[in-house]
Amino acid sequence: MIALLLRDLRLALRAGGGFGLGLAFFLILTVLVPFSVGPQSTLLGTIAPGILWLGALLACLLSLDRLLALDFEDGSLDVLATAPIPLEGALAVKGLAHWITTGLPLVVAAPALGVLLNLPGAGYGWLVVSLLLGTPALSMIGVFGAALTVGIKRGGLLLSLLVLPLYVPTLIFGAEAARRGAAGLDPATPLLMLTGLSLGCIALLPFAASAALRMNLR
Amino acid sequence: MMPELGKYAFEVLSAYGVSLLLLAALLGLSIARDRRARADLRHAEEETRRNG
Amino acid sequence: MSLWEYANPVKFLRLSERVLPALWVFAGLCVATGLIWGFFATPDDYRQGSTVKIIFLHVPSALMAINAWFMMLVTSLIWLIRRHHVSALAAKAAAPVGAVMTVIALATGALWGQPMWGTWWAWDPRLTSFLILFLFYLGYIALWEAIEDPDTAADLTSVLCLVGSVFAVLSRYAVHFWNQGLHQGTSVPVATGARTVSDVFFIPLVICMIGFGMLFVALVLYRTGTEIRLRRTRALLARGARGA
Amino acid sequence: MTLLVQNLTVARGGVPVLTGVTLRLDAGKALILRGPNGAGKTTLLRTIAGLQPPLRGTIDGAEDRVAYGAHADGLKAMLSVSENLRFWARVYGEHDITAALAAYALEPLRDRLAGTLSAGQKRRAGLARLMVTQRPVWLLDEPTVSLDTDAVAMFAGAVDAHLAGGGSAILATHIDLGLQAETLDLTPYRAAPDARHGASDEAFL
Repeated sequence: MIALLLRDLRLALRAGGGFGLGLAFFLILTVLVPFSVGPQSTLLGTIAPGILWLGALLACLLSLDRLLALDFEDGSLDVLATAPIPLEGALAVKGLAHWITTGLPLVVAAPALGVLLNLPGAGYGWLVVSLLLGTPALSMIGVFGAALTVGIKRGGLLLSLLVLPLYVPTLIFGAEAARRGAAGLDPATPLLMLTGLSLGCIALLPFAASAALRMNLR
Repeated sequence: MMPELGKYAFEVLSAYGVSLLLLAALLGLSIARDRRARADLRHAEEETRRNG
Repeated sequence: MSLWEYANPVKFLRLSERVLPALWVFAGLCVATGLIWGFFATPDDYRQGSTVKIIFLHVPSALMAINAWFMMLVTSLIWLIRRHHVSALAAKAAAPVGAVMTVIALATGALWGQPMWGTWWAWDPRLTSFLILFLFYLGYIALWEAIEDPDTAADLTSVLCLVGSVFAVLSRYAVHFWNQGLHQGTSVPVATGARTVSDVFFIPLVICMIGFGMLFVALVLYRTGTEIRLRRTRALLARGARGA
Repeated sequence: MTLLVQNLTVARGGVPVLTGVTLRLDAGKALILRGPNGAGKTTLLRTIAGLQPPLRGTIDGAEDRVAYGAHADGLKAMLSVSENLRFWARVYGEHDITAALAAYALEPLRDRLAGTLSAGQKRRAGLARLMVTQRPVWLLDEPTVSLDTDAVAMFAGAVDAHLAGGGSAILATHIDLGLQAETLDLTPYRAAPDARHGASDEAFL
């Protein structure tokens, strides 16, 4: 399974691998926000944690439909399903690869974009922590959504419709943790809920995703 | 006969109106869909009987 | 004759044909009496004025919205475990009904809250949970429509329903955590049994709830019949094409 | 170890396609599936590969011994030939790809991106992938599609080498590959139009 991880990482870094895609989208979205709500820094500062979390979430969503669809088209999924490695493990690794290629860069870029939105000083640390803890859940839920819609033509839109409601708990706890951090309050409870959510997703969703994938390959 | 609804008459009436409208629409669509399904089924059954 | 007897679509059709007329009449009567009684014969609430009459629509529809999803969860499990087509098609038939019930609950909830909140929508946690539930319904229905092969569609939507249910419950608590809430206490807390609604409202409310329940069952039976007919047409045509 | 398929019934889209298929494949032997398009060749291969459950019948000797090769070769366009092969080798527990590269004369193409290969070269890389999996039973679905004559000859030679090495193969193809292999015409096993056999549509008929 490590081989699968290394292959996916190498693929993502190659041209056309879509490595910078999520990052670029996140930057553009953050730049557009002041144009839409106006440049008052006080207003921007209050909504900054929420906007940054929403941007990270949508950036994750953007790169999901490529996750399995490419392997489906070139036959790799069929061979992977008959390979000796467990499909659940393969999909967990897919989620990990998506997290490393999309989730982590977002976490790294978030503080820089926080400056654009006049994020209060205290908020930077908690923003990074909440994103670090929340993005694994986003990736794992994304793998489940991708497994559901892998066989469907133009499944990208349907994937978003299915995955966004599933993102709601992660967004609420993540943004709340970032907002409390920015306001100087104690973000312990939302962070704990977020961590629990992420761990639950990592532990259980690969099984649901591989069940869905087997149904799609049938 | 009409009960005195006071200043919230609009809210109450529109609540009942919207709800009954939605239920009627759901019912109507379901019936139309069922009628079409029955017609298709009859057609398909005749066809299989003819060249079955 | 075990319950699984009715897993055979043709037998199910025959049974539902017999039961449906009575069910429609009974549901119609219940809903009509409940709503008319509640609308005309109940006094105004000293605080909320006449808006309290909306309770007769809001509470039953909210109840049905949640029960519909729970019913879909159970039928999805039955499909995954015992592969009974009727239960998968019943889930597919129930989804739009559940979605409409959720919209009614949302609309009546917003209208009912308007005088107190002063706005049409106040992101009240309970109402927001119904908004999220509505999104789940949309995703479920969209997934059914997106897949041609009926069996794969039934499988995938069942998995989505299972996973969706877990996230729906999570969302409900997340939403309560996110906003403390302006909703009044549950009118008929089933668990505690205590009634915060005085008697004069309670009787018509219960009638309405029974009425909405019967209406839901009737609608689902009726729509499942339609789904079975569509599947039968598809099977006949597929076999016809193969035979030719 | 032979591959034994007894009284197999397979369905596609809930409709039974083949019923009562019985075949036996000994080591070193090949079997060519014949039949018109849509006869169920692909469905049969996918069922033997374990990608879909059969409606009825048993498959013995296929567990962890089959390698499935469909039209698409499972090669990533943005990875080089050696990277592709090394990946599949590691997935199947093997590590050495030099033998496979040599067997299909892929040494010169070693570092070329798979996307830039011609159809014939891509098929050779696909075959190398099959070899790397060290799986004795090859299931090949229309392997010679989009190949020119000498590529087909090369393909036949490769399959012969695999058989000589004690492997076996089932091929679904229309082209005569000149392999000395039995052929199995699937038309007699075609499911009758009203055949049921527990296919999911049966409940509605």
